[in-house]
Amino acid sequence: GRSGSKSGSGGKIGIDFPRSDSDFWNSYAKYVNQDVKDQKLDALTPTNSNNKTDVLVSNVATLTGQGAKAVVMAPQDTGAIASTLEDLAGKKIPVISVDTRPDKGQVYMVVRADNRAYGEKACKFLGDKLNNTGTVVEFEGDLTSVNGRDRSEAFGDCMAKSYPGIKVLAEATEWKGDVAAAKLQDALTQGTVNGIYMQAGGVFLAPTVSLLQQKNLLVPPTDPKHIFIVSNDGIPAEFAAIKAGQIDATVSQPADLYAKYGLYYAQQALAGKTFTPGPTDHGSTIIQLPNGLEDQLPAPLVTADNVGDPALWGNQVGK
Amino acid sequence: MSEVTTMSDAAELLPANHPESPARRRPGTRWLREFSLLPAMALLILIGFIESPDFLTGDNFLAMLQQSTELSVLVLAEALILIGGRMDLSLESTVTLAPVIALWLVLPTSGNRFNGLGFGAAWMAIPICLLVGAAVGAVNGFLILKMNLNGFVVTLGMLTMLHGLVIVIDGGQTVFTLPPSFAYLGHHDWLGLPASVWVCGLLFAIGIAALGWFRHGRALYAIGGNPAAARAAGIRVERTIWIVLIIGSMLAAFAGLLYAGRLGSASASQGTGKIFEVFAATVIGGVSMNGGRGSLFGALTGVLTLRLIENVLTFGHVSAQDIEFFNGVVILVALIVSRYTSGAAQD
Amino acid sequence: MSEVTTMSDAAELLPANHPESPARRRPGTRWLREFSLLPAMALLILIGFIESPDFLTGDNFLAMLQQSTELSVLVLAEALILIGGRMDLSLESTVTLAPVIALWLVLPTSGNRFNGLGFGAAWMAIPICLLVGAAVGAVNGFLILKMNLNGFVVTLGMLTMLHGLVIVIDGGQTVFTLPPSFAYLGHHDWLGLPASVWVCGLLFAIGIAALGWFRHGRALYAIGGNPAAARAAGIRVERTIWIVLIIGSMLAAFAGLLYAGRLGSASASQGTGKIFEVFAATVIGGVSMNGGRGSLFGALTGVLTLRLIENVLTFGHVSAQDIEFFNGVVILVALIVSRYTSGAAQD
Amino acid sequence: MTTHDSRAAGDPGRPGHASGAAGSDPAAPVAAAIGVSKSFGATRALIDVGLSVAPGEAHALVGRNGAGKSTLVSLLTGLARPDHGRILFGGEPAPQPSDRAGWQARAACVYQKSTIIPTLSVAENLFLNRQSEGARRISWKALRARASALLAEYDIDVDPAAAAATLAVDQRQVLEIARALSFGARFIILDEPTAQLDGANIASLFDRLRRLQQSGVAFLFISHHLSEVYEVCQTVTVYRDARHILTAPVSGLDKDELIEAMTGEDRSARAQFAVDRYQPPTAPGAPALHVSGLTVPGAFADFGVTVGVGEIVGLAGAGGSGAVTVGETVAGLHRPAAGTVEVSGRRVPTGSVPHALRAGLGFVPEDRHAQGVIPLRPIAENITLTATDRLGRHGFFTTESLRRAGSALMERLDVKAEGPDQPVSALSGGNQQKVVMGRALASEPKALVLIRPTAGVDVKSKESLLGTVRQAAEAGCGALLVSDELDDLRIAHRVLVMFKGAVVAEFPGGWGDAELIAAVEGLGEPPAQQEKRTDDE
Ligand SMILES: Nc1ncnc2c1ncn2[C@@H]1O[C@H](COP(=O)(O)OP(=O)(O)OP(=O)(O)O)[C@@H](O)[C@H]1O
Ligand SMILES: Nc1ncnc2c1ncn2[C@@H]1O[C@H](COP(=O)(O)OP(=O)(O)OP(=O)(O)O)[C@@H](O)[C@H]1O
Ligand SMILES: [Mg+2]
Ligand SMILES: [Mg+2]
Repeated sequence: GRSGSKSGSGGKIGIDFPRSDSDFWNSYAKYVNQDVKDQKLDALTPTNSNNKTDVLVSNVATLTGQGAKAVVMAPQDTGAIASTLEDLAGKKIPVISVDTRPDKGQVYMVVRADNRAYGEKACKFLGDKLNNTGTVVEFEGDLTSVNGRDRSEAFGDCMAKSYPGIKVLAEATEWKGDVAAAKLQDALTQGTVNGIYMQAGGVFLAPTVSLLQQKNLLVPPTDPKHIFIVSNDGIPAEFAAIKAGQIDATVSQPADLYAKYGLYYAQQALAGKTFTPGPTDHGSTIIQLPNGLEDQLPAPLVTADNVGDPALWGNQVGK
Repeated sequence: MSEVTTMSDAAELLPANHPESPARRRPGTRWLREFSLLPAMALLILIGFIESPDFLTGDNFLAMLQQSTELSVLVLAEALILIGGRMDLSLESTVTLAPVIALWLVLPTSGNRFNGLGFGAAWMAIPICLLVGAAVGAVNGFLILKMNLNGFVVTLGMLTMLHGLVIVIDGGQTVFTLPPSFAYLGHHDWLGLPASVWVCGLLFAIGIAALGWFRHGRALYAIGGNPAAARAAGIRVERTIWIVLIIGSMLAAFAGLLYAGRLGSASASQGTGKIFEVFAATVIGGVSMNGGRGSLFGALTGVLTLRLIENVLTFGHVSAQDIEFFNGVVILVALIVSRYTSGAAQD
Repeated sequence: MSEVTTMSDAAELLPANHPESPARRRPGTRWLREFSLLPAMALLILIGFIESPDFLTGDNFLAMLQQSTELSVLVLAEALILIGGRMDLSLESTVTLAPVIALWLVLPTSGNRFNGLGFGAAWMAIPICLLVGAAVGAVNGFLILKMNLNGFVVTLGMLTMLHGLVIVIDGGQTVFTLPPSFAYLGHHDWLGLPASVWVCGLLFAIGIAALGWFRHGRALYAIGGNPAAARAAGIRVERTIWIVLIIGSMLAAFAGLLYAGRLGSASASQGTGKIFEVFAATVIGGVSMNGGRGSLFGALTGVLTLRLIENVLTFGHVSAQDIEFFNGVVILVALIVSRYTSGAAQD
Repeated sequence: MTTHDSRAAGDPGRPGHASGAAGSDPAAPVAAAIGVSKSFGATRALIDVGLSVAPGEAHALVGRNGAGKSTLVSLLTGLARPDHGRILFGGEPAPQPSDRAGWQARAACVYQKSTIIPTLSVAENLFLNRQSEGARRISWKALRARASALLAEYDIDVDPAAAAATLAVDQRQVLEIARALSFGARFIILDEPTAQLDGANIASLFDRLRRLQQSGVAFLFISHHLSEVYEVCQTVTVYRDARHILTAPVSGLDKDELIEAMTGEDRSARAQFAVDRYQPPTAPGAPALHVSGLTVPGAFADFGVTVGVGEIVGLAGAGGSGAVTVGETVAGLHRPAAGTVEVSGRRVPTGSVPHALRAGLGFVPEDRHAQGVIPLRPIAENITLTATDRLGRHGFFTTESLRRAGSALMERLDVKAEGPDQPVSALSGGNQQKVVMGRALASEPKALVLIRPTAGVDVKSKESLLGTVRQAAEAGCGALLVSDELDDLRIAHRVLVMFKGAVVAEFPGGWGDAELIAAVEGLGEPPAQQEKRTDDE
């Protein structure tokens, strides 16, 4: 519920953004700043850790140094942050971890859509569309990023288990568009590709589409040459592509909800409220973790059918 | 009188034994230095051929060429700068900055998610892009040559600053809406070859010709080899370096343009990490980090080798987990092979 | 006749001008080169002080120091190598490889998310870690000195290969079960200062002493300045370089250990991108990329400057979007300031 | 320093028309420096000096190391700008610093410091920045042809396609000269062109200079070999300690006056090296240096010599004779295919400088720039480089002890510098050479290997350098002195002569120049009319 429209009782909120060079995280940052302004929250100016753990660590130090009593972060390296979390726990400063689930160290609440779910959703969609035959290229993110790894593992397991007929070419891309394009081109020269799962639309969408365009492989689903593409993120560009029939689906990673509930739980923490596992008032479930709780937000699969849905964050931005 | 004979005799007698060995061998080794990667490349191609029937196909090689265009243009730039005895790390950021600024200026003020200033017509995008490149090069030149700052750190600082500037401008988002002029090179073929490949080849041809057969090109080698001597020989060292830095950055801007065209988008993350590849390719290709040695052709083979390695590994279906490791291994092996085919110690 | 007088006059005049002033002034300029960053640092501190009351606090500076330890150790390593006239890019990967391998060997074969080989006792983790570092350095040395490969590309290849190796070993996941010995340095204070800070300070003290007053240390400057001359003067150039490469990699391994300790985990992503910072700090600190010049103290000020810049920017509430840009700008400014306080052109 | 000495007597070699032209010549001087001053930081390299070279005149500029000669050269060629004063060419003010072409048209120059670019081919070095007309395409074939023509003209037998890096020191020097002279400039500067040359090369160089001079070309000639000055120049200008001392016609000035002007000292103060025979030490003991059967394929074969305690043995050899390689091999720079080296009875593992050093062998390498100094490091550090273990216990030493030891050695070799902390790169050529010598003596060696120890060193310093060698010898140190400079060899008790990798002759002390020179150049008997003429530099 919108309990804390006035700032929670105990002190400032410290916020750290994980990076500023991706569409998803920029949208997230926009939402956060928006909400902070709208709700007149008592938050410090957000810091940016540029995807570097030790920058995050020092940022947290700075934020607490400036009197932050609760911290909202999105540690991209879920292990490396462990000792920092312990320190914060020692200082009785609750931590809300957005998008990633720290492997170790106390967290007040993890706010994320289950990345394994992304992988599975994509797998099921492709599996059914291709009815268990053909070749699928998977643009893995970076194996050193836990989200990338979760998605890869989930996708891989699901394919192996449910769709043994499909051959998966998992390509490491270090989240780089040109690498992905190169790998895809290689894959195409090695035979027909029937499906593509890209783990980050922001990075892979344009290169993929423009390559397929060039190879005249952007054809309607009715055409046998059609390549089924599932993306991930739910940025406006992906929706546009879906509407244009260039790709078939994307998993909408709810940037807006991340921001909203990240801040929400921060306020609750400051207000001293505690939560228990179970369904929430906003259509998600809280589950128990060894080192805290996790509110698993819904991550809808967007296809041509529901791409118009105004509830989707991707349809909000740029408006 | 007889002294004269004395001298001439002496003259005949002495130097006789000096030149022999080195003199004859040299051109040979020079040749080798330039082509020292070819055996390694042959080896890779052989491996690829064994791996998969799809490897040794026109398509595949076309694909490789196309995917190498941007990197080769960057390598061309860095090679020129290294031969001149300098280095420029900021190329990596110029790659993304130039197109983004161009788009920012040119794109209409509304309608897209990323709104520009609607300044100037769409066709101006490319000229602006190149101008931005030139500007960056000029600034580097000023800081290094006029203010006598350390070139490495200057360009390193620029690397950070310019990359940051991109994010300031586009808020880190990816720009998907490109003017047709950008898309063109990435999407059209001339005589069956992608336009970008032609252009890139042309640029190298020009570069090789300039450095091989023209005074001002040769001057670069002299400057890289010994600036003081070059100055004494009447070469305008500073000016030449400055020009080369500008050309280099313009090439980087052009590479950025090719990227944007091929990937159908421009974003801050596009160039990141490239500069390492650039140096790897250039130096593997036999261009000396100490200036004055190496050839553009060699640098080109450097690019193609790296690309071949990746390609061979992909065709070898090396698991995503192991690919980086093998990439490193193969680079080292290629290095060793070229070392022993060129016979000369590397510098 | 008149000439004679001329001469004698001259004879009177001349000795006067030579010895005096210079002898005094020389150390002065040397002094400046070594401390040329201090004004820039003072400036930054002033800015920070104006920005926020929380800046000029013991806590904040302690935090800065602690967060600088790993980088400083790496910079110490690179500075030694650069002074010797070489460079090593692979340090970045050694930072992650060494601890991960150590953990891999030592951790029990079951029970954790990341299972090791259960080889050897937990206390062996640190020695193994350092040994791995030494091994990497030895390999680099072999490839560069014995096989005469280009140091830049060799270490670049190693950079890729070793980072790949880490992923091969731990599948890219983060290892966060550390033996207590690892955690110790990161978590204990001695006399109110974090242990890691003490150790790091000690290492620098040793390094500065060695390069200042120990002949083998001095030899490093000679080697970096002119290897041929050093050899002709009876210095064992190759051996010294090799040793320095090994020491450098061991320091990198130690830095990795500090990271693991401080972050309570080890992962492949831990070091990535570090090497640029390392070079930036070292060269800003006045160590020449051409070898033979610079001081470890200067390098240390380089690290602290970079850290100060970041810190000042965070306290300045620079928006997440603009921070990188300003980071670059400030680096350049610091560079310019130090250039003009040292008065000497940088190399 | 060889043949031409003996030739000079028979051949005045001075065209009448230009002689004594200095000053009194109505025609505007081809080049003139008026009231020029130049400082480097605290060092005042030139103080209000003047110089004027008349058309067709060969003008000598002499002075001790560090007098400012090369600095003046850099001003006359536009590489540096004077702090005060003016440079004129043919009465016209000098071109703008940026106008390199303008400078080149007015003055061609052989710089003291090598301006050969090792990474480029010989041909390209010769025609650097003029490989082709304007922006026209370079024809490498034509360029190589032009190069071989030029090379042939100078009897340099090297492949124009070879990389300059493969040339020997002396070949590079000839290359520089050939390039400078090939510009067809009316004014040519030669800054110590002969320092790296052997007799034959020097002789042919002078021949060429005279011919050019007949055709009206003017020269500024810098050398530390005063006899050369008398041989080719009409007018001489002397600088001392950055000041102009005198300008006078060579004819009216004898060598003693000249040296007085350079040193500012009374001639009688100068030590004379008496020819003396070697007296072996009364107490029997191992020789200082014993070499036998030393062989480096392609360089020399089966070289042997025994240098007694306190003995100085000269080893003379022309370019390519292998002499220098012998020296380098003994010092441990090359690993010989066969042969042994013993220092005062102790067998030294060959091919290792450190071992040789520890065994007590001091070494002065041939090429000062390549192997001698570490340019950017302080003098003190350079000069004590071989003896850092003596500066303190357990390899530790304070900066103070370093500077003290450094200053002491600088004192001993009379190095002219601001102080022990000055980087060697700031020293004049000759002073750098002294630093190298100091480095060899720092370790208080039992035996010395000296290769061209006085190259580019001024008269007085040369004496002091050779003096130090003598002292070292008297203190019981044996020396193998590789050189083809008669002045150096004169301090030797005996001289071995190498030719094409083998010892062809041995001369006891008191040899005559002519016979030695003849042997050095591989000729049996010296030509009849060459009468002896001791060179009293
Ligand atoms: N780049 C420099 N920086 C500092 N001092 C310099 C520099 N070049 C020359 N000097 C100083 O200027 C003085 C004159 O040097 P210069 O080279 O002109 O002497 P020189 O007459 O050519 O001596 P030599 O006969 O040994 O060549 C010397 O004291 C030298 O130390
Ligand atoms: N280390 C070596 N191994 C094989 N050949 C060598 C070596 N050093 C020199 N040479 C060759 O031996 C011959 C003698 O060269 P060296 O340099 O000894 O003559 P030099 O006495 O030094 O003449 P210069 O006066 O030109 O220095 C030359 O042909 C040279 O190329
Ligand atoms: Mg000089
Ligand atoms: Mg020689």
